Amino acid sequence: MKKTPDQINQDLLRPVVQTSPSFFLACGILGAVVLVGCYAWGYQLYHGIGVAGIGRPVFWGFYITNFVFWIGISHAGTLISAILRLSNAGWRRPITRCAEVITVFSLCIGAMFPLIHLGRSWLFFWLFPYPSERGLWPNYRSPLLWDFFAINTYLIGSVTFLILPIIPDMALVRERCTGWRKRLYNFLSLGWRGTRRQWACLEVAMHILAILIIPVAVSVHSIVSWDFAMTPVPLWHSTIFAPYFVAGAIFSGIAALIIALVFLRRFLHLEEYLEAVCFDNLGKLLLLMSLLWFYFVFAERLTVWYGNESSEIAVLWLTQRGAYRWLFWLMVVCNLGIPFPLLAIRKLRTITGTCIASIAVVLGMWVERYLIIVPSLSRKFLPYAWGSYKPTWVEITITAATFAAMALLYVGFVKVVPIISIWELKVGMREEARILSAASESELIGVRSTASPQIAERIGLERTYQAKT
Amino acid sequence: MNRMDPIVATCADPASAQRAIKALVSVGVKENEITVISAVPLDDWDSGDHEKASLMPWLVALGAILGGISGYLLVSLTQESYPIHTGGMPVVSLWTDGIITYELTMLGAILSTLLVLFWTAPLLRWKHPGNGIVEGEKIILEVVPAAAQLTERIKLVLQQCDPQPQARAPGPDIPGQSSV
Amino acid sequence: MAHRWGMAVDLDRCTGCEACVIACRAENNIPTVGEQQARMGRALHWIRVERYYEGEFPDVKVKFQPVFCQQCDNAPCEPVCPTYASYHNAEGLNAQVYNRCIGTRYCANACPYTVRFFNFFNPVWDRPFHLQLNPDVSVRQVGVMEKCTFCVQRIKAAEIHAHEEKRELKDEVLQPACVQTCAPKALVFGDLNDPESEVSRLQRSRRGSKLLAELGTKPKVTYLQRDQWNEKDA
Amino acid sequence: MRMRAEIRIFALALVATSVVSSVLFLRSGLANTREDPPQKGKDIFTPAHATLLDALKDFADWRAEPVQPIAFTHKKHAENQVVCTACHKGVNQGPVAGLPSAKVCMRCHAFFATDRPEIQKLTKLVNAGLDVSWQRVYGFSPPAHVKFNHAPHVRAGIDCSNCHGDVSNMTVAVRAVKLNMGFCLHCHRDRKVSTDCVTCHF
Amino acid sequence: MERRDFLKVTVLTGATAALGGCEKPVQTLVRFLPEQDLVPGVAEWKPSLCTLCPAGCGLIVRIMPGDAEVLRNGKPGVVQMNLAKKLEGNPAHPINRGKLCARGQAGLQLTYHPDRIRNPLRRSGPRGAGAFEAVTWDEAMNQVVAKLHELQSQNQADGLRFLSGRLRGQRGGLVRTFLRAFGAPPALTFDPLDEPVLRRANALSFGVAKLPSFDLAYARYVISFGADFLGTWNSPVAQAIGYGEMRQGQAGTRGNLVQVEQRMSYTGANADEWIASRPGTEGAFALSLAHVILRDKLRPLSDSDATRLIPGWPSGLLDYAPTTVANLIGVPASRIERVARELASHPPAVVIIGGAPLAHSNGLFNAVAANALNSLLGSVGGRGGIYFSPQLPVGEVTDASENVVSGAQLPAELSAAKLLMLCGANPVFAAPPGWNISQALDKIPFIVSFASFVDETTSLADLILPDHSPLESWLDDIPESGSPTAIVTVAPPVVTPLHDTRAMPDVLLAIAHQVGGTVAKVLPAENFEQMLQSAIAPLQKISPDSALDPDKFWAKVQQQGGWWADGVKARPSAPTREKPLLNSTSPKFEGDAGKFAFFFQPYISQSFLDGALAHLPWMQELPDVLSTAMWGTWVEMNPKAAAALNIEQGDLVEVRSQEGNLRAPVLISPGIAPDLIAMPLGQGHKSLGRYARDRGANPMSLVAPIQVDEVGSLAWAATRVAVSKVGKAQLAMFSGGLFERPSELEQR
Repeated sequence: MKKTPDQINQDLLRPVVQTSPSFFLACGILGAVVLVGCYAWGYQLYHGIGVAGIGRPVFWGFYITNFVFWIGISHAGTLISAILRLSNAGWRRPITRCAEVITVFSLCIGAMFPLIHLGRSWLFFWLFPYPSERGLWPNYRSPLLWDFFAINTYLIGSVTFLILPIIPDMALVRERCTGWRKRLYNFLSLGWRGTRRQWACLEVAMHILAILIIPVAVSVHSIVSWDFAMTPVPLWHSTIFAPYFVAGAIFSGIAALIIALVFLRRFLHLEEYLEAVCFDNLGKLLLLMSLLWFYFVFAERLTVWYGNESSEIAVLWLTQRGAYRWLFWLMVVCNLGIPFPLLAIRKLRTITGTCIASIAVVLGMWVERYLIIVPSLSRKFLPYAWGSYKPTWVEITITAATFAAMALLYVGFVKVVPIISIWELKVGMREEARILSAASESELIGVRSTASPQIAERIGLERTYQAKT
Repeated sequence: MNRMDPIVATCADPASAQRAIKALVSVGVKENEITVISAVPLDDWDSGDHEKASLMPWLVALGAILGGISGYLLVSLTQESYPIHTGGMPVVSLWTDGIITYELTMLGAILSTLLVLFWTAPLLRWKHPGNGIVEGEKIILEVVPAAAQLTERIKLVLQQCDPQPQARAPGPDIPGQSSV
Repeated sequence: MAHRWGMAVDLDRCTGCEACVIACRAENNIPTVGEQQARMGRALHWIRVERYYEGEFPDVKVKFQPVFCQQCDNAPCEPVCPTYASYHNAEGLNAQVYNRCIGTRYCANACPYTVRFFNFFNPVWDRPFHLQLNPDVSVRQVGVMEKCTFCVQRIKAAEIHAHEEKRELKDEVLQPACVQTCAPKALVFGDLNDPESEVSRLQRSRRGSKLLAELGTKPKVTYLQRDQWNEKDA
Repeated sequence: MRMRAEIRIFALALVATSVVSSVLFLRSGLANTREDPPQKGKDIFTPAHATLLDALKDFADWRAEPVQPIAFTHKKHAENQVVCTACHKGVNQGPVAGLPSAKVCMRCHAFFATDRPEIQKLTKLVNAGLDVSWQRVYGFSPPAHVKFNHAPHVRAGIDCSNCHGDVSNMTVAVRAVKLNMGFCLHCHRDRKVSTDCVTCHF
Repeated sequence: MERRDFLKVTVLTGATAALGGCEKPVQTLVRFLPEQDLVPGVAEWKPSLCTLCPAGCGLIVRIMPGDAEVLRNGKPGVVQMNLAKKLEGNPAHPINRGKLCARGQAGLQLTYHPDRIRNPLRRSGPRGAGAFEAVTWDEAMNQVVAKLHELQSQNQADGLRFLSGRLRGQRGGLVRTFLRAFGAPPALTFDPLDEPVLRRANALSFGVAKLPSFDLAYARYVISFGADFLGTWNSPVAQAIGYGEMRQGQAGTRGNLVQVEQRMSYTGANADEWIASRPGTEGAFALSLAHVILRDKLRPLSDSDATRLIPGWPSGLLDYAPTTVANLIGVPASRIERVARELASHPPAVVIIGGAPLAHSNGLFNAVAANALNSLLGSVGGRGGIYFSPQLPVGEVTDASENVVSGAQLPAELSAAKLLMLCGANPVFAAPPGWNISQALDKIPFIVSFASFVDETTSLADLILPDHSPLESWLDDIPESGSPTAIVTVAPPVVTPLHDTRAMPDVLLAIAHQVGGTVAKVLPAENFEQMLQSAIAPLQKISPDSALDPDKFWAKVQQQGGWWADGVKARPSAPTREKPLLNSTSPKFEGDAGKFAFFFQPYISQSFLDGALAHLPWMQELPDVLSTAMWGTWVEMNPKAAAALNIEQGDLVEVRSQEGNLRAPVLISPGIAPDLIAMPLGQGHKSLGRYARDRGANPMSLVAPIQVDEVGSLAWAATRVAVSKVGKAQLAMFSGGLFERPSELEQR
C-alpha cells in the first residue's frame, strides 16, 4: 500500500481526535480494578503491613516480586528503541514510541512497590538525601538507595526520551484541531514549528539520549539484582545476578512490547502500520533472549548443584522437588518450552505465534522473580528458622490492580498522543522510497503494491509480502 | 526596531524551496533571515543550521561532569556528617559511592541534553504558533528581511520561482476531509 | 577502656528450658501475637531455643541451641539498611533504632541467623496486661524491626549508675534478662575487652565456636559445643 | 477476518495460561486459603490509630495545648522559694520528673491561700478522695521510641529552663520549647556528649 | 514534607493509650488519691514466692509505680500504685539461687490477667451454665457463714469438705485446724503433679514419705527412669542448677546422664544416652542393673530396708539376669550389662525415678526397685546422691507430707459432701472421666470457690470468693525438696490488690470468727499475717540471729523472703514397719492390644503443667521446646508408625480409648516408640479465660481410671488407644526443620 502523508495523518490521528465508546468502557473497567487496588493499599496502610501474607522468615513477597517484574518490563522500550535507533533499523519506526511508553509507565508502577511494601510507607521520604537538623543522611551503602537514584535517573531519562520525538507530532495535532484541544496541543508542542534548526537539534538530541539511556538501563536492572546479590542469602549472593537480571528484564520487556503492539494493531486498526515484519523481528529478538535466559538459569542451577553447599542445595531442592516445583516447571515451560518452538519455527513465528509466546514469557518471568525471592528466604541457613509464605487477598488485589493501571495509563496515553511517531514514519517512507529508487528507477511509483520479491527482499519487506500473498 | 511581518511562501518540494532560497540570496536576503519549515527533517540540504546542534555533545559532556562531581560530593560529604559507626564496612566506600556518582553523572547528562535542546532549538516559545507544520513534501519559507525596502522584490522573486505567496498558514481542518 | 559486650552459650549446660525466652519477653515488652499470627510466622521471640534431632528411633539425640542476635562485628544487616536504623555502636552493639526504621525488612533478609522480628501490626495488650510493661523499654509500633538488644536498657542504667558513683562499670553488675534467669548457667554475659571476664575466658575455650562462622560475620556470641562423656572420665 | 481469528486465539491463550498458572499456584499450595486479616478487637493486634484523622494528626504532629484542671501557677511557687525538686521529686533520681499527689499540695494549702478559688477546687477534690488529673505538657509520642532520663541531665547541671523554658515565670506551664531530636542533638553536640542513637532510643 | 520534629509531645494519656495500643484515653476517668506518694520511674525489688508448682522457689519482684485503672466503690478511675514489672529468682533462696523457670517468669501474668475474677460472684443461672452475678463481700460472707451454721445445726458438720491442691505451710495448717475444729474430715487434695507413689515407696525404702532431693552437682553418673527432672518434675530449677554443675561445674569431670523412657521427654533430650524401654518395665530394668552389679561384685552387697523389700535380692536377683529380661524390657542384654558396669564404676552415681514409670499399676514396685538400686550404689544421703530435705515443724504444720485423702477416693468423698470449699484444684478438667467428678459435684448442695479464675470446676460453684493473686497476698511455704537446708519461706504482699479481692486465708479466718465457737477459739489470729508471725517466731531460737529483737527478726525474715539456716539436717524417722515383699508385677493396661494398638502417655506440659497455666498468653505462645508448637495440642507419633497408617505431619487424627476420644493435629517426632502415642496435658479447656478456652484437646479425657496397686492413686499411663486419620489440621509451629543437616527428603 502506498499511503499519502494525509492518509497517515488521518489514520494515526483518528484515535486522538475521535473517541469511541469502547474507550470509555475500557477506562471504566480498568479504573474500577485500579480503585479496588487503591482500597487494598489503604486497608494495608490503616491496619499495618501485616494484612499482607509476608511473615518470618519470608519478609519479602509479592510486592518485591512485582517491583522486579515491572522494572524488568520497563526495559522494553527505552533500551530496545535506543538500540534500534542507533542501529538505524528501519522497522523500528512504528514501534519505538509504543515501546518507550511501556518503559515510562511500568517504571512508575514498579517504583511504587518499594513504597507499598514499606512497614511505614508514610516515612518513605527518609530515603531522600535531604538536609535535616538531625544531620543524619541516608545510607549510601544500601542497595535500596542505589535503587532510589538509579530508578529516578532512568525515569527522567526515559520520559525525556519519550517526549522529544512527540513534540513534532503534537505540533501536527495542534494544526488540525480547534478550541481547547488546540490550546492544549499548542502547549504540548512546546512551540514547535518544524524549522530546520529545530529538526537538526532534535535529531542530535535524540542521538545523544539514545547513547545515554542504554548504560542507564543496564545499571538500573543490575542494581535491582544487587538488592538481592548483596545479602548473604542462599542463591541470592551470586555474581551472575546482574547480567541474569538484565537479560531477564529485556526478555520480559520485549514480550510486553509484542503484547502491546498486538493490542494496538487490533484496536486502533493499525494493521497497515504495524506490519508483520515488526513482529517477525521482535520474535527473533525474543527467541534470542529466551535462549540467553535459559543459559543463565542453567549456569546458575548447575553451579549451585555442583557446589553442593548445604544451605544452597536446600533451596535448589525446594524449588525443583519441593513445594515450589510446580511453579518452577511452569516457569521453564513459559520461558522456554512455549516460546522456543513458536519463535524458532518460521511458519509459527506469525503475529499470533509471537503474541502467545509473549504472554507465556510475561507470565513466566513473573513466576521467575517469585521463585528467586521466596524460596531463598524460606530456606536460610538455620533449618530451625525455615518457613513459608502465602499471599493474602491484599497482595493479590494490588498486583492485579497494577496490571490494570498499566493498561489504563496506556489507553489514556493513546488517547492523547499518536502512538506511532508520525514524522518518523514519514521519514521512513522517504528513505524506503530512496532505497527503492536506488534499486530500480522503473518501480519508483507504487512499489509497495507491486514490488517483486527480490527487491522486496532487499528492502526487508519479505514478511509483508508473504502476508499479502 | 519593530519586527515586520514575515513574508511567507509555500514550496512544492525541497528542490523548489532551495531554488527560491538561492534566488532570495541573490537579491541580497541573508540566509539567517529565511526560516525553512517542513513536516519532516530535511536531509541533503546545505546550510549552517547544524552548527548550533553540533555544540550539544560538548555541553552534555559538561553537564555529565557537573552531575558526577555533585554526586561524589553528596555521598562523600554527607556520610561523615553524623558520627555513626558501621559494621565491617567503611562509612565512605568507593565501591558503593561509585554507583551513586555514576547515576548522578548520567542524570546530569540527560538533563543537560534536554536543557540544551530547549535552548538551541529554541523551544518553549509559544508565541506565533502560526505558519506551522505543512504537509508532505511542501515547505514553507518565511522571510523576515532586515531592510524593509526589499519586501517587494522578495515577493516578486518568490512568485518567479513558483511558490504561491500567502499571508497565513494553512487553517485548521478536520481529519476525514482532505487536508491542505 | 570502652566496653565490648559479648556472650557465651555453653551448649553442654543448656537444658533448653526456655526460661530465657519468657524472661526476655517480660523484660523487653515483646507482644503476644495470637495463634493466627503465630501460624503466619509472626511470633516474636528475640531469643529462641533451636532444637535439632539426630538419628532415628531408638538411637535419637537432640541438640538444643539458644539463638539470638549474634551482635556481629561484621553484620550483614547494617550496610543494607537505607536509613541507618540498623547500625553499629561504639560498644559493638548492633543497635536497632526503632524510630529510624521505615520497615523495608531488608535487614531481616540479610540476617543469616533470622533473629530479627518485625511488627506487622501495632501491638496491643489486653488490659490490664499493659500494667506489666517495662517502662524502661519502648513499645515498638507498627512497621518497625526489632531484635535482641543485649538488654541495652540495663546496660544504659548500669552505665548511668556507675557514672553517678564515679566508678568503672564492671560486667558482673550487669546481666541481660535471659542470663539472669538461666538456671544451669548456660548463658554468660560480659565485657570482651576485659581479658579477666568470665565471657572472655569461655571464648578461649577449646569447645568454643561461632555460629555460621563461615559467613564471616564475626559474631560476638561464642557457642561452647556439647562435651562428650568418655568412659575413662577421671 | 484473519484478524478476528487471531484475537480469538489471543484471548484463548490468555485465558488458558492464566487458568493453568492459577491451578498450578493452588496446586503448589502457595495461594492463600488462610484466615482473613485481623479485625480490630477480634485479633490480638489492632491498627495504630483509631481513625484516619488520628493518624493524620499524629503524622502532622498536631495536638491541642493541654488544659489543666487547676490553674497552677509556677510563678507564685517559685517566688515563694519552692524549688522544682520539692514537687518533681523523681527528677534527680530517675527518668521521670513526676508530679506529687494532691496530698502534698494540701500539706501547705491546708493553711495557705485557702481562700483562692483554685485552692478551694483542690480542697474539694481532696475531700472527695480524688487527685488532680494533671494533663501532660511535655512527652514523646510512641513512634518516637525514645527513652529520656532526667537524672543524668540534672546531675550534669543542665538547668530545667534549658528544655522547659522559664517555668518559674509561667503561671500554667506551657510548651515553651519544641523538644525535637534536633534540639536534643544540638545540645549534645555542643557539650561533646554521646550522640550515639542508643543513648536515647531503645 | 520534611518532618524533623518527630519527638512529639503528647498528653500522658496518649502515651499510655499507645502502650496499650489504641484504647479509650485514661484521662476521661477521675484520678484517686494514691495511698502513698511514689516516685515514678524508680524501681525497687521485693522478695516473694513462686506458687505455680510444688518446688516453692523464692522470687524477687521488680516493682515500679504506675497508673492503674481501678474501681473504687463502683466508680472507675485511675490511681498511682506500685506495679510488678518483672519476676526473678531470689538470689538468697537455697532452692533456686536467683534462677527461675519459664513458668515462674510468666507468673507475673496471673496478677494482671484480664480474665481475673474482680469481685465476689454468686451463681445466677443453672449450675454449669457459667452465669454469675456480682455480690458484695458482706453478702457473700454472710451466705457462707449461714450455710456453715446450717450444717452445724443439722449436726452434719462432717458434711463440710475442703478440696484443694497441695496446701503447704500455714495455709495448709489453717485449713487443717479449721476443718478439725469444725468437725469436718481432713482436706481433700487433688494435685496431678504430686507423686504419692514415690512418697509411699520412699516411706517403705527409707522411712521418709517425701519426695527426694538429688545432689546432681557432684553426681558423675545419673540414670533417670522417666523422670523429667529438668522440666517439670519435683524441683526443676534446683535440679537444673545441679545439672549445669554436673556438666561443666568441676574441671576434668563431667557427669553422664542416661534417660530411660518410651517417649523422649525434655530431660531425655538432654541425656547423653537415651534408652527406650517397654512401658512399665523400669523396675525390672533397675533390678537387672542391680543383678549385674551383684553378680560381678562391682559393689559390696548392701543389706538395707530398701533392698530387703525386693524378693530374691540376697540370692542376687537371678530372675533379672539381662538375658532373661532383655525382651521384657525391650533393651539388648549387652546394653544393660554396659550401663550397669558404667553405673558401678562411676561413683557417685544416682538413680532417679518419676513420672510415667510410677503411673502404671506396678508403679510402686518400679519405685521401690529404683530405691533399692540407689541403696546398692550407696548413694543414699551421700554426696552426689539422693537425700531428703529437712522440714522444720512450724506453727500448725507438723509435716508437709501429712497424709491427705487423694486419688481414687476423691469421687466417693465428694459425693458425701454437703458443702464444698474449693481452692486451687480443678478435678473436673484434670481427673479422668471415669471418676465422674462433675456428677459428684452436681450432687453437692453448695459449693464455695476461692479461685481467681473461672476454671471448669469453679464454673460449677454457687459462690466465688476471689483470692488475691500471689503477688498481692501474704505467702509462706515449706518446700519439700530441692535443698539440703531447712527452709521456711515467708513473703509479704509486693503490690496492692488491683481488684476487689481478698486473700483466702484472711477470708477463712473471718469465716471462722463469724462461725464462732471452737472454730473461732482455735483460730484467734486477726489475720493471716499475724498467724505467720506467730508461726515464724519460734524459729528465732534455732537461728544465728537469736539475739535479735523479735520484730527485727520478723522484718529480716520478710526482707530476705523467708528463713533458712544451714546445718539443720533432716533426721529420717524410723522406717514404717509394715513390709510386704513386693513381687514384680507386670503392668496392667486398659483396652486390648488388638483393638487399641498404641500405648497412651499423657505428659506434664512444659508450659502449662497439668493445665493450670493454660490461661497465660506468654505460655501459650512459648514454643514447646521439642515440638516448637504454639497455641495448641498435638499428638506425638513415631514416623514409621505414622507412615504405616499413612498419616503425615499436619494431619488431623482421632485418638480413641475405651473412655472417650479426641481430635488433634499429629506431630511426627523421631523421639517416641512406634507403639506409643503421647500428648501434652494442659490444653482443651472449656473455661479458664479467653486464651485457654476451646483450644486444643484434653488428653485426660482418654485416660482410664486404673489405680496403682497398694497406693490407689491414678495410673495415668496405663491406657491403650487407637489412632485414625480424619483430615487436615493447622498447628502453629515456630520451627521449620527437624534436623540441623536435613536430608534431601526433608528438604522438600
